[in-house]
Amino acid sequence: MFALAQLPTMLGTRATARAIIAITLAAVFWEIGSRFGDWTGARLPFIGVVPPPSRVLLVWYNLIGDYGYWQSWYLSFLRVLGGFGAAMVLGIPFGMALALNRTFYQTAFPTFEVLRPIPPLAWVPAAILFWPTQELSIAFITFLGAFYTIVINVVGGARSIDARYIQSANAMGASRWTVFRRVVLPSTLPSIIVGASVGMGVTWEVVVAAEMISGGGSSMGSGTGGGTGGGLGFFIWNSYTGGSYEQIIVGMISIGIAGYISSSAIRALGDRIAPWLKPR
Amino acid sequence: MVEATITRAGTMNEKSASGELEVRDVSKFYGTDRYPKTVVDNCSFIVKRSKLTVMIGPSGSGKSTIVRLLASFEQPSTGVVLLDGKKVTKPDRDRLVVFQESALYPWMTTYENVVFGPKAQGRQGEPLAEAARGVIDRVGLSQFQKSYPNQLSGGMQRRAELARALINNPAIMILDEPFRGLDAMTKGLMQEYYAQLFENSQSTHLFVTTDIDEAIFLADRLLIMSNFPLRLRQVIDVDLPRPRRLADVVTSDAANQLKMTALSILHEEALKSFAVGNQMADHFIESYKQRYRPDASD
Amino acid sequence: MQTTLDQTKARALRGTIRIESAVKVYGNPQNGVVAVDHCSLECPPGEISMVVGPSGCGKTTLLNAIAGFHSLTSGAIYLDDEMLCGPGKPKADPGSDRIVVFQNGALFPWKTNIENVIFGPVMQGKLAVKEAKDKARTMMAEAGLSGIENDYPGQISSGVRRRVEIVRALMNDPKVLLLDEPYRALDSLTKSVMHESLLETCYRNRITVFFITHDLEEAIFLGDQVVIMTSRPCRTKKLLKIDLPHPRDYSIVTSRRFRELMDETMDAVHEEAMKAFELGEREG
Amino acid sequence: MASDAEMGAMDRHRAQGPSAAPDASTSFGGYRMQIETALYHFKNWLRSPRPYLMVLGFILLIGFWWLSVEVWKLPRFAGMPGPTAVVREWLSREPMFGLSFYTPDYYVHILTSLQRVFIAFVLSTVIGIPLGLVIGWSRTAREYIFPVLEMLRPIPALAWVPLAILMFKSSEGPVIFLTFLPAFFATTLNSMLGVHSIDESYFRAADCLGASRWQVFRHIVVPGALPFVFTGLEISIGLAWFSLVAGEMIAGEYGLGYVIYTSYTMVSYPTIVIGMITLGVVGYVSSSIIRSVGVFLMGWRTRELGLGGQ
Repeated sequence: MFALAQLPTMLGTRATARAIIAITLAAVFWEIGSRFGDWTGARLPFIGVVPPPSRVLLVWYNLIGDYGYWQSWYLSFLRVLGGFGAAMVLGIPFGMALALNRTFYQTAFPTFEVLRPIPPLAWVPAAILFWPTQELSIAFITFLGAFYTIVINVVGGARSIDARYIQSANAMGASRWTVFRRVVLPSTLPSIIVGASVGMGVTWEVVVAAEMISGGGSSMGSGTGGGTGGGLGFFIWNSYTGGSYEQIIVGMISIGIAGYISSSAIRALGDRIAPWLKPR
Repeated sequence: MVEATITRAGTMNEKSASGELEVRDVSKFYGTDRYPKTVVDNCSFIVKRSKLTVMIGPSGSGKSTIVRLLASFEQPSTGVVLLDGKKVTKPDRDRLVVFQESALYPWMTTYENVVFGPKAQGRQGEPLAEAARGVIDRVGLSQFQKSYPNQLSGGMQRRAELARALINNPAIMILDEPFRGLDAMTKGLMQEYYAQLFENSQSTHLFVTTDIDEAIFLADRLLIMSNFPLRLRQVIDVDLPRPRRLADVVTSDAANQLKMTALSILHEEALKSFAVGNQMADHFIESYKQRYRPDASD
Repeated sequence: MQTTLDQTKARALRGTIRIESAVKVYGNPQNGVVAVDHCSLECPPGEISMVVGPSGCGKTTLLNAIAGFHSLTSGAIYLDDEMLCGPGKPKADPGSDRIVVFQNGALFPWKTNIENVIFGPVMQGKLAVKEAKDKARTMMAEAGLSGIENDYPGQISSGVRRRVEIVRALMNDPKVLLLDEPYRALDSLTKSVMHESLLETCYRNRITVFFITHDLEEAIFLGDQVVIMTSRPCRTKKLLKIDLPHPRDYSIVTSRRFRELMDETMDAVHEEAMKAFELGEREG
Repeated sequence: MASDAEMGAMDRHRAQGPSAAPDASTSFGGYRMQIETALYHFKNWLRSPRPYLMVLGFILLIGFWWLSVEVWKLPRFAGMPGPTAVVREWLSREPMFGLSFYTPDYYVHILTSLQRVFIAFVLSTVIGIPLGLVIGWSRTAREYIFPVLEMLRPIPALAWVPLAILMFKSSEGPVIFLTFLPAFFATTLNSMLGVHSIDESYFRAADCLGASRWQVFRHIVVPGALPFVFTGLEISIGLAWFSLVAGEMIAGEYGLGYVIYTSYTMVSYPTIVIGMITLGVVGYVSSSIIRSVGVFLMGWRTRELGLGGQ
């Protein structure tokens, strides 16, 4: 068993080496591509306007002590958690109700399906109109993005439960509540986790856009120093309007990292609350 | 009914309860009035008290349907199912099914799976824990109480499922091809194991299978079924001595005689379904279920 | 029996598989898991060799080595006089002279049955599509499979699928057919009919068959020789020549000789099964 | 043999029955049968409560909208465009705010958005499918290319907005790039997963049967990955619309996202709703088209699942 367990690690090291090679190469090309114009005077298309990674790293390094930068992280996380949390709290019961009650399903699901193709960002103006504060409208749009995904996954999961699970629970004399609590809920859990991790991705996407559209359109914020009012999306937009192109990239990478952290957290949480999914 | 439940629950630690199940003129049609399809055709038989009755027939012949009818997961189109003379209509723990492939709850450990039934009926505390440990010990899984089903081997899963059914002390145990999909060797071991369990409990069992050797090894009575739609072809009493061992039965002349008789009937049935397209029966039922499942989506 | 053999004798003398002290170690050669340990075995041409052993014992490793899916750590495998793999060439090349029929079936679900059957010769450029189809139709008709040519594998029952898969293999005129528990997923009644159909096919084509199973009854019913393997690591424990007369049909399983053979082998198999069972328990 | 008669009966039943519409076309020939089956299903549907409950659902939604905005004039709702205002505007020959069924501008916006999505989608498909298949199939390619993709993937497409504006000087470029990006990732990833989902034994069988490496790609990898590829395409077109809206809001000059946003700034509120609904419809239609193409190309799969009649 010992040697078999080693096998993936051995392959893993080769794969890791290749990954490092590939990423390094990509970084080198990027560096050369963006500096090419400085060296020859002939600026390359597309890549030519992108600041080189070395400069990005430098700017990033200088930002590490910057309060505004971390403030943006904090605000974005807050919005994501708020919208995502609301989507979970409302989406799971709604999805369960859709899956378990036939009449409700037949009434509400078509309507839900009709609304679903409207992209969440198309709600931006309506949300700004409706909600009293900008913060609430961002929260609403964020919520919307995750809500659809979570509901769809909950419905799909709860409707595809192996009938035998419910049959045998019934036969053993379980009440309706027990069947729901001990059978339906846990067997839907894997789909809820999948829905949550996809929903988390959508949430970040929406938060960034909402911050850019609503924050970026307004006049709040403080030029190049990173957004004080607006989160990472706003940080990027601000850097753009302020002409600090390196900061745009820093912002993008930060959002990438933040998104990655959130989805890893969901995965870790999923492993905790659904330990039976782990193979032996 | 209520009375019976109470007494059974009270006598938990003694020998299992046993009932007698009668199937009287039961038929089952699927499809609509416009396209009716008979899956079970006018079946009558008795699952005798404290006996192990084995139902054998080709796959796709509708045996699983009759299992669902006996457990009241579905209702017969005509005819009645009687337990100790009373008509049954609802799933209840007096008739528990051990399914073809494991239906253990994957999110519960072996122990949690076993105590699910009693807990659902409101039993708890140390007596229950003790009973559960006893049953788990009887199926030899003491060391695996805390394992999740996907951490158990195929054979162990089947035993955990037996334990889950046993603790409820069903009047009738219904086993729907429980060892299908196990490899032939594990299967042999499981059969001996199960025979022992039955011999120790002497409750009423109905065992559904397609395997002739398995059937003869286990059975007190053998119900041979015909191909789709399901009909009763023949009842054979198997009076091999108990306790049985696999090796003894394989070499016994009496068992061999029975096997020849049963095979001649079954082989004919199997040949019928061997013709190209024998998936039809399964296919039909499957697509029916897809279509008329409550809440079937568009 | 004799007539059947005579008719096909002309083709019979090819397709000997010789396995010489094959060793397969997974992972590190020094302290890895030994799946196959100095296993030697000869499958005579035109005969059915049944390899019996508990699951996970390494039989499939052996089959994979013959087919060329996996390498051997040491030892050699010969097909007739050609070395498939051995010193200096750890992994055999997969080829159409040795065709595998898989445990769960490997008919391509996106191709119709006849497209599946013609796959081999057409891919190798041996036959044009039209000729291949003609040949396929004839072969399928011989095997009692007319009328499903244009269905997809998903539309026919799993038993029929295995028969189509065997026809697909035979289209390539292979020397050896390697079957990896092909009937495991079938119920035992269907299985019995499948066995008769396989035997008939083998009488007709007279090819060497290397058949992995853990079902002893299946092994004795089908086999010309039965090889019982030990559980992990895989070694030959017992080799038994089956002297039941050909052609066989299913009534033979209740014959005296059949039961004697069962009796003779049962203990050996049972012992290994117990070993594997306990091994599984410990790991779980 | 009695069984033959039985089989025959069953076969016929299968062909006519509610269960097996696709078989009807192969064995019993004819669209007539299919139409009959479809009609039968339709009648069944009308007899069930489903259509009526569905309509009830729509009525409830629109009713709530109407009551809260136009009748009760609830706080916060009162400022929103109500359903009658939207419908009146949409059907008007001389719309108050400039967009209705009768104005050519409406169609220009739809066409612009469609064109952008189309270009982005085609690009992402043409690049994404081959790339995904190759990195799924070849381990070496995967080990080199996949990490780079994985580095880029967590960055939301919309975080690219400023960079896209900088990189593409034209006005169309950034929007198309933003639309392309998430669609490309979805297509590539799903194509890769599609190859991984193919059972090892199919590759082995093809090896046994003497297929060359290219033939394996053509006959095993491509059809085997198709179900996942189409799932990917459906996701991809959804994402394309999703980020198109944002792109148009921030950087566009025409298109539905632009309509929605400018209507907001220009206080022509009913037009916002017109834009939203149009977006929903167009988005829905485009993913339905993808789905139908998928079902058409994967006939073997529908049949296998026995879901054809549904």
